[in-house]
Amino acid sequence: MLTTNELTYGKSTWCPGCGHYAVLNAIQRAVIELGLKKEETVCVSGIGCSSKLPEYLDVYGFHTMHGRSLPHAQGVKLANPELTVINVGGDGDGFAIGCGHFVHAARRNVDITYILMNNQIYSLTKGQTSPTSDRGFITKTSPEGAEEAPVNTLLMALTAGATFVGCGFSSEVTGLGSLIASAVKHKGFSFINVMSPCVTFNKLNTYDSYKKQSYKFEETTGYDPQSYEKAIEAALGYFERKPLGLLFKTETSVFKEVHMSEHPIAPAMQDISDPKKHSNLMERYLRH
Amino acid sequence: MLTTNELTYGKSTWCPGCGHYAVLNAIQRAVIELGLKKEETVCVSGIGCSSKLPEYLDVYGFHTMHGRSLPHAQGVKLANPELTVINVGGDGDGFAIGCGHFVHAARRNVDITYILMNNQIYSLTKGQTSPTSDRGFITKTSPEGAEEAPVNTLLMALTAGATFVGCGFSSEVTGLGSLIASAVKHKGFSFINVMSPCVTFNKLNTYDSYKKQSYKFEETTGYDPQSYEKAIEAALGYFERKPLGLLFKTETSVFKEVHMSEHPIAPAMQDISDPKKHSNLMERYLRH
Amino acid sequence: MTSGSINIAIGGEAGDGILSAGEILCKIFFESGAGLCTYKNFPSRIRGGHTSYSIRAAGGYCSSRSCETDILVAFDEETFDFHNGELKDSSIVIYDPAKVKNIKKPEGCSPTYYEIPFAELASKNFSKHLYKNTVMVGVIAAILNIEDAHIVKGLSALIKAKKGEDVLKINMSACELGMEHYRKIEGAKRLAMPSGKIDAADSLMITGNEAVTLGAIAGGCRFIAAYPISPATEIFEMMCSELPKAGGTAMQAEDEIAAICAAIGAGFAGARSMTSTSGPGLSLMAEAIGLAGCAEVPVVIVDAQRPGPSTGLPTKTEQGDLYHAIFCSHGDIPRIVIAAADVGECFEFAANAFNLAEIYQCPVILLTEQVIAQNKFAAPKFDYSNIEINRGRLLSEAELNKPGYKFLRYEFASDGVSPRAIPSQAGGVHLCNGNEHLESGRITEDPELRRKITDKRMKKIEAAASSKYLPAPKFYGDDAARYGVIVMGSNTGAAVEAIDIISAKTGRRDFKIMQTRSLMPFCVEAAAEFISKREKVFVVENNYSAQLCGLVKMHIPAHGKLVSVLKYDGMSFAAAEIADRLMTEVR
Amino acid sequence: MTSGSINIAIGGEAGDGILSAGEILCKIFFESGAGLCTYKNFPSRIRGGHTSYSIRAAGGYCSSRSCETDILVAFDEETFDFHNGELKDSSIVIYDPAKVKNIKKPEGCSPTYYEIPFAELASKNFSKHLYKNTVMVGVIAAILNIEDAHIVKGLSALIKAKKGEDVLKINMSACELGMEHYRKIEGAKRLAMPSGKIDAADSLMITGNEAVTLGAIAGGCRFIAAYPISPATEIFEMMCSELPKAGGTAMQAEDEIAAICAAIGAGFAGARSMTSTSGPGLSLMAEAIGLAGCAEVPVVIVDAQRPGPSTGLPTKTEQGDLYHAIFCSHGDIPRIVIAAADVGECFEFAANAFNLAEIYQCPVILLTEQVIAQNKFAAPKFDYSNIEINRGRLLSEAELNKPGYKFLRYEFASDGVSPRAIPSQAGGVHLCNGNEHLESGRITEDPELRRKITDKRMKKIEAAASSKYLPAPKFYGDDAARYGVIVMGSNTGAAVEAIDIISAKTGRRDFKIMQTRSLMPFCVEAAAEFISKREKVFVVENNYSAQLCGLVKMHIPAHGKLVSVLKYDGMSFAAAEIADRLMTEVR
Ligand SMILES: Cc1ncc(C[n+]2csc(CCOP(=O)(O)OP(=O)(O)O)c2C)c(N)n1
Ligand SMILES: Cc1ncc(C[n+]2csc(CCOP(=O)(O)OP(=O)(O)O)c2C)c(N)n1
Ligand code: SF4
Ligand code: SF4
Ligand SMILES: [Mg+2]
Ligand SMILES: [Mg+2]
Repeated sequence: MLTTNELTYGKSTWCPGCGHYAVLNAIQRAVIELGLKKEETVCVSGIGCSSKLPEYLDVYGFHTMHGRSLPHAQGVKLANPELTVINVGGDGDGFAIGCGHFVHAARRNVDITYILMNNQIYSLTKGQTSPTSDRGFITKTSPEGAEEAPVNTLLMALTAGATFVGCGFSSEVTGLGSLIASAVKHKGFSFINVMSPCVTFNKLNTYDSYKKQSYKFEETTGYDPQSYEKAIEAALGYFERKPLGLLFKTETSVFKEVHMSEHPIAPAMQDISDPKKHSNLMERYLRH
Repeated sequence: MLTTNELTYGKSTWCPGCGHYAVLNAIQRAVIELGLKKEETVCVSGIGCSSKLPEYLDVYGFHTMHGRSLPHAQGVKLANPELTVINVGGDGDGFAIGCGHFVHAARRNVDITYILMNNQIYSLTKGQTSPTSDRGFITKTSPEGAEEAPVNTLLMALTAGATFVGCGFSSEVTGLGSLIASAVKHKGFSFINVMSPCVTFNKLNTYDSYKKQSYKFEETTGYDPQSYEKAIEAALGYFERKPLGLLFKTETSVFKEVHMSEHPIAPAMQDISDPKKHSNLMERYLRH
Repeated sequence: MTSGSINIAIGGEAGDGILSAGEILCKIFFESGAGLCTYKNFPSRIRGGHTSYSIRAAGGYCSSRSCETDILVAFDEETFDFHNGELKDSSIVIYDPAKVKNIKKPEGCSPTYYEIPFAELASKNFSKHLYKNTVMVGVIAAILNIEDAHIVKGLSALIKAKKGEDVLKINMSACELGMEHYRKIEGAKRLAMPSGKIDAADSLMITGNEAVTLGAIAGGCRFIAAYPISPATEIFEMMCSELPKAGGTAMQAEDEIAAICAAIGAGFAGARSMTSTSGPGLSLMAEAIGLAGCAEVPVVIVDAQRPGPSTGLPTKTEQGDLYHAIFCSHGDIPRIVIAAADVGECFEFAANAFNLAEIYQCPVILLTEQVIAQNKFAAPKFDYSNIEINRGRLLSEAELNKPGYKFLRYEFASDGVSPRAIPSQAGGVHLCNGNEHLESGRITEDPELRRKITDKRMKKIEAAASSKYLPAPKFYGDDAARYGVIVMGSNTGAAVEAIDIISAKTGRRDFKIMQTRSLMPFCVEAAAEFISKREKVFVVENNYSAQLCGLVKMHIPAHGKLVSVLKYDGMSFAAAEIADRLMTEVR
Repeated sequence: MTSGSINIAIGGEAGDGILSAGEILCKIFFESGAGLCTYKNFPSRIRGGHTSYSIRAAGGYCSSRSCETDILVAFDEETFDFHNGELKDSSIVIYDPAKVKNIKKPEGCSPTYYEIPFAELASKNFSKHLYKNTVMVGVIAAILNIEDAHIVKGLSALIKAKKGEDVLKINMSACELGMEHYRKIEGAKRLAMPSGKIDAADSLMITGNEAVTLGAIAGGCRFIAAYPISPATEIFEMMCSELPKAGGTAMQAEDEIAAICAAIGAGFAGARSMTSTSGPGLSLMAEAIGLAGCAEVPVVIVDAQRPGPSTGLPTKTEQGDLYHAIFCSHGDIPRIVIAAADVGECFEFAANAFNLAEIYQCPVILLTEQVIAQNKFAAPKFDYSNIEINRGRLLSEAELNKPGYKFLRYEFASDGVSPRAIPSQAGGVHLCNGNEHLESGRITEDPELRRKITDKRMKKIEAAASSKYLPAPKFYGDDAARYGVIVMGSNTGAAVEAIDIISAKTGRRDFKIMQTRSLMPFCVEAAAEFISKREKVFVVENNYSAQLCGLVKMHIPAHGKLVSVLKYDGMSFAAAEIADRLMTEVR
């Protein structure tokens, strides 16, 4: 079994106290808990403080470009469904520039896990308003306070068709670790919104404020992660009360599953050495 | 008062029977009903059969590029809030390539109207699966049937923060015309999903099938367009039963409204002839 | 190359069935051993608007449209506006009085006109006026005296598969009706099919998009992600049905950015992967092309060009994406750009693009054009045994784990090509990175290492210049020729014919042609030599800015010798047009 | 240009307060009349990692960093790795023993070292160890013998505004403590400030991003949509607070595509509008740049360049976006590309970019670079009275409705510039179109009209070439010089100094410089003449592919004379570096 140490590459460069450390740690715990191998695990990210995570995680990694990690991650998984693909990134990365890709990744239901490290601000670029910033939040790009309705990522995931939706918090690494483990185990697109405070630029949404706002969803009466309606209800309340844990989970067919069941060899693993095998495709263009 | 004729430019090139004719007509009715002037009205579109609408509507128009009409439309409106801005386009344009812009236009709540001409297929490119295509829909790009969960545009609009959400049908031009008129009157981002059949490429989602599936939402018991919950509920049922009419409407502050109330002259109308007026900005960089 | 040709143009409203009638005619000609090249002209709308289908049936393989028409079929009056300029004294014009009330006659020539009520004949005899097209096919068969066997084969090949035996029978009779009708016209003109023949048994009739698809699958492509766009859509559509059968996966992306990113993800994961698009999509891919360049991920991008800028003319043709393909994306990026001239090259280049992408670990852009992408051509059968698969420095797990070996993904290799491992391989775990990085792949900002990794990354393209998978320039004509012609892509066939036309007219073979098949890296030495031997060199291309000419100038200081011959009206060059332009230039 | 300079470098961990200490020193120097140029070197992360702030205080205006350091302050040991190469015998090195345990000494020279326990002094005397930076400021003031009055002014200008009187007082004492501490060191070395002075009362101290913002607002910009990205973010941030006061609107877009599209929408609606970005954003804007070109909508794009490809090095500098700026987007697009060399040009070009955009109704790309965008420079006050506003062929409602006049948005005007109307104007109703269109703006696919509208659209750029708003090339040095140097952007200042250095060393003025300020349209004639008069011409630029050189070659067949001098390690050229490279080349 791997150790956290073996799964760590170099020294993280996040600020002391940054919420992102916990996410790294929780992913490592999940990898260990699930007994995954380094070489079978791929961590994909965009650009942002959060998106540096694969720099510090010693599995196959792809630090791609801002806002486009999900399409890359889906490409990786579809090319080789044997791999475990974990996609990480920030709220700017995922819900500003990457918002369209998120909706489509959710509805496509490729079997990957997306962990959103939500600090409600653009940190790597030094503190601008993000799509998840609270209304009224003052930054250099919203000197009078943010005017836009914040994106409710949980609600967006549910309405876009994500088949696994959860919510975690950097202060609760253990819970986050096992939530990630179940997300990875889930067949289909799983999404976890993690409250991961930026201690440097966001003085409004902090460990304390998140702690006050959050509650364990599984401890609510009649907890039923199969219930889409309940999940929607909980998600609707997110801005006031943040439900921790698994909100929703359903089993539907995974993208290209049928086709893959016919072809047990992954596209990336196909033997392509003999082009002539495919000359039959030419026949329909021949004379009759 | 303008006539439909005066609002028409040239001859439409849509296929006979295409649902998009009715949308053009309904927009013209709304413009007439509201007594708008040609020169104060701007119709913006992307690319698609649907997006050709501004070619045939004789107001200021901007036929932009595929999937990006909403950012253009917002730019037009913010540059000159005196204008009435109507944005039109198809389901591929708006919810595939344009999906991220849709979510952000809704949450930003710029005061424009977006009419989605939803035929659940890519028509101008001759019939591929679109993000609103039904599961299982067979096209040349989904020979085994579409696998993805279709985008529920009404639900997406509601969860993204649209402040006016309605649904229309090309068979009901009168209703659609007045729905568009109220959307235009609404202060904030208004969205109307129009079932606008493609008679050439979509043999599954037709006038008949839509007729069968739709019902007048305002005739349901306890109809209350202020109720977000009811709207969500109706939207959730969209794939089975399509609610026609106004689903939801709420008044919130419009993007940059505060600032504009301080500056009654639109950015586009500002007198910029004297650069020296702004030399005070230089002062902070001078010696003290 | 060709020995005479017969050119047929059928014009009418879009949706009139003209395209399928054209296809049937093609098939019949193909069966009869004619070399074929087709040219569709249709608007960017679904129904209505003038459409035409032109067929050039030649005595050998041919790849460029003609600008003469021997037989013109007019289903509407607009047909005359579009095609009168192509008529000559010997031409036959057939029109259906149902929609053609007034005949607009061409100036300067007097073709022969026949009124034939196709629609009426069809609806009277077959109760469906759509059979008018088959009646028309019969008329043309009569004019050209085509053997019955070929007609039967042609009709049945296309119709049986789709619609069954009964429909075929009706079509047969409709065709016969057309033949008889024409034969009954007194003194009706006949025209002869060209005398030469291609070896039809060893030939294909195929479009560029289809050829690209066959080439890609043969070349080992097992992943495609794409977004529909004219004129590239057919590649993706065909991949959607064929790739799964070859163990691959097709994903319809939400836009072109997602498409190329998914393809890059798949390339990183070890699948040969691609995306297909046209100009607007290629523009959107600029940032990701830079990522593939920086992170050194193999990916193939097929760009079926259409006229820009912006949405431009989606159903017409142009060669205006060259600059963007070579220069797009911020920063300095290793990339390869090649351009195919015909369906044969579409096949071959598509296959080799994957070798280039994997060997040099970079994005490879294959340029085609609407005119080859969407039109059908007869061509020699594709030679699958010519295709090699070379995966470059992709290491095996054994190599990765050889004792004492330390795998560094971006090792400072002398030719710039570092070893590569893919997820699932033990011993190859690494970070693939679009941020500037160390040999290990982890971020660095050290100036010296930045310089070194840039050198390494860019050096690969020098290496690629001498790769056997990179198509070398091709030459046509005499080396003693005074004048040169530089072309790329589809203009090759037209230019080659043009110099034949010129020599037929003038008796002189004054022109030698250089077809630049790889644009990046550019074949500098060959081009320099080619130009140095010529008095003047004409760069013939389909765009406004003289992009190919600009590229040549960037590499070779022969500006004074270079003369641009440009066309940017959405149509391809016909050979005669090039011949005229060249003759005017050297007069 | 300058008469001697003193160079100070302060190194330590990011977040150590080095940047603000640097700013205070700058302000003090500025008050004392020094010409200033700063150079920050920081990693793309928020805390930690080596950061340095270099200040060059010169006897006149200067715009390039030095590669020598007279006073080096080391708060950590890494400082030596980064700056040892800049030291000389006369240098003073000050280090804080708190973090510096081992001094790594440079090879080949012996500076003087002083250990000063800044942190300890600060925490002992002021209970906050952050005052260590102010103590350090005092030490430097002591070394350089700076007048108290300037220190007080400098400290108070920066501190009072932000933190109030009390904090200022503590800082004053901390500064004094530093001065005293140094003065007490026996035989401690002193250095003299440069003798020359700038007219500080008529000068500014400003960054390129700030200058662009002032220029844009003065130039009438009333709409910006942008997405944060280093090193351009500050333009948008400042616009967010300043533009509303000028009656304009700033919109934070969800990505760069939305940003430029909103800007295009606003431009269509009649507001002077812009977006600001860096490489990755510019790449994403390729398609929309084509739309603005095709639809002929004025829009200004400011690209503060950073090293690519892909994410590259977000906090470093480069000139690698030139090719993309000039050639990006499929098809042929009218566009204008200009590059600013210093804060003065940032201001002027930003203002004029809007004239160019409106007059020629096309996208205008203003290139800056991280090194000028984010560093502070002393410069002459901006001359607002030099700025003109010219809105081109934007018609008034009266003109639109003149009897007999028929407004056609894309009229085939002889210079390619058609009349323009904006929504709200009666009589100007039209369709703005990214599809190919008629003079009216409605779609067309007619080949002849396509050709005509393309000619019209592209002709504008020829007209722009002689516009007074397009910055003409600038020349420095003797016309009799044997060698030429071609530069763009930030390298201008360094190159100008380099030829001074060379003439100081060799006594000869062998180099003449041409600064290409407009890249598209390119100043072909001037460049041709410039090159023709020289034996050899060095093209000095910050990228790998020699992009400026490639551009020159595309226009001028002087390849044999052109020699590239390149740097692509993320750092800017220092004058001495250019001088060295040039001297080696001509030796
Ligand atoms: C195309 C592009 N646009 C903008 C940027 C600049 N950029 C880098 S990270 C970032 C936002 C980071 O915010 P988030 O994703 O929330 O991550 P965080 O730093 O907060 O963890 C931006 C705008 C970029 N790298 N690429
Ligand atoms: C960037 C880009 N990608 C793709 C296209 C090709 N394209 C044109 S219209 C269209 C889809 C049209 O579907 P929709 O928006 O639903 O409109 P409809 O034709 O169905 O009314 C596509 C993919 C394009 N023009 N630009
Ligand atoms: S700036 Fe914020 S998000 Fe970035 S590393 Fe520091 S604390 Fe974390
Ligand atoms: S193809 Fe469909 S959407 Fe397009 S015009 Fe015809 S019916 Fe309408
Ligand atoms: Mg964030
Ligand atoms: Mg549609």
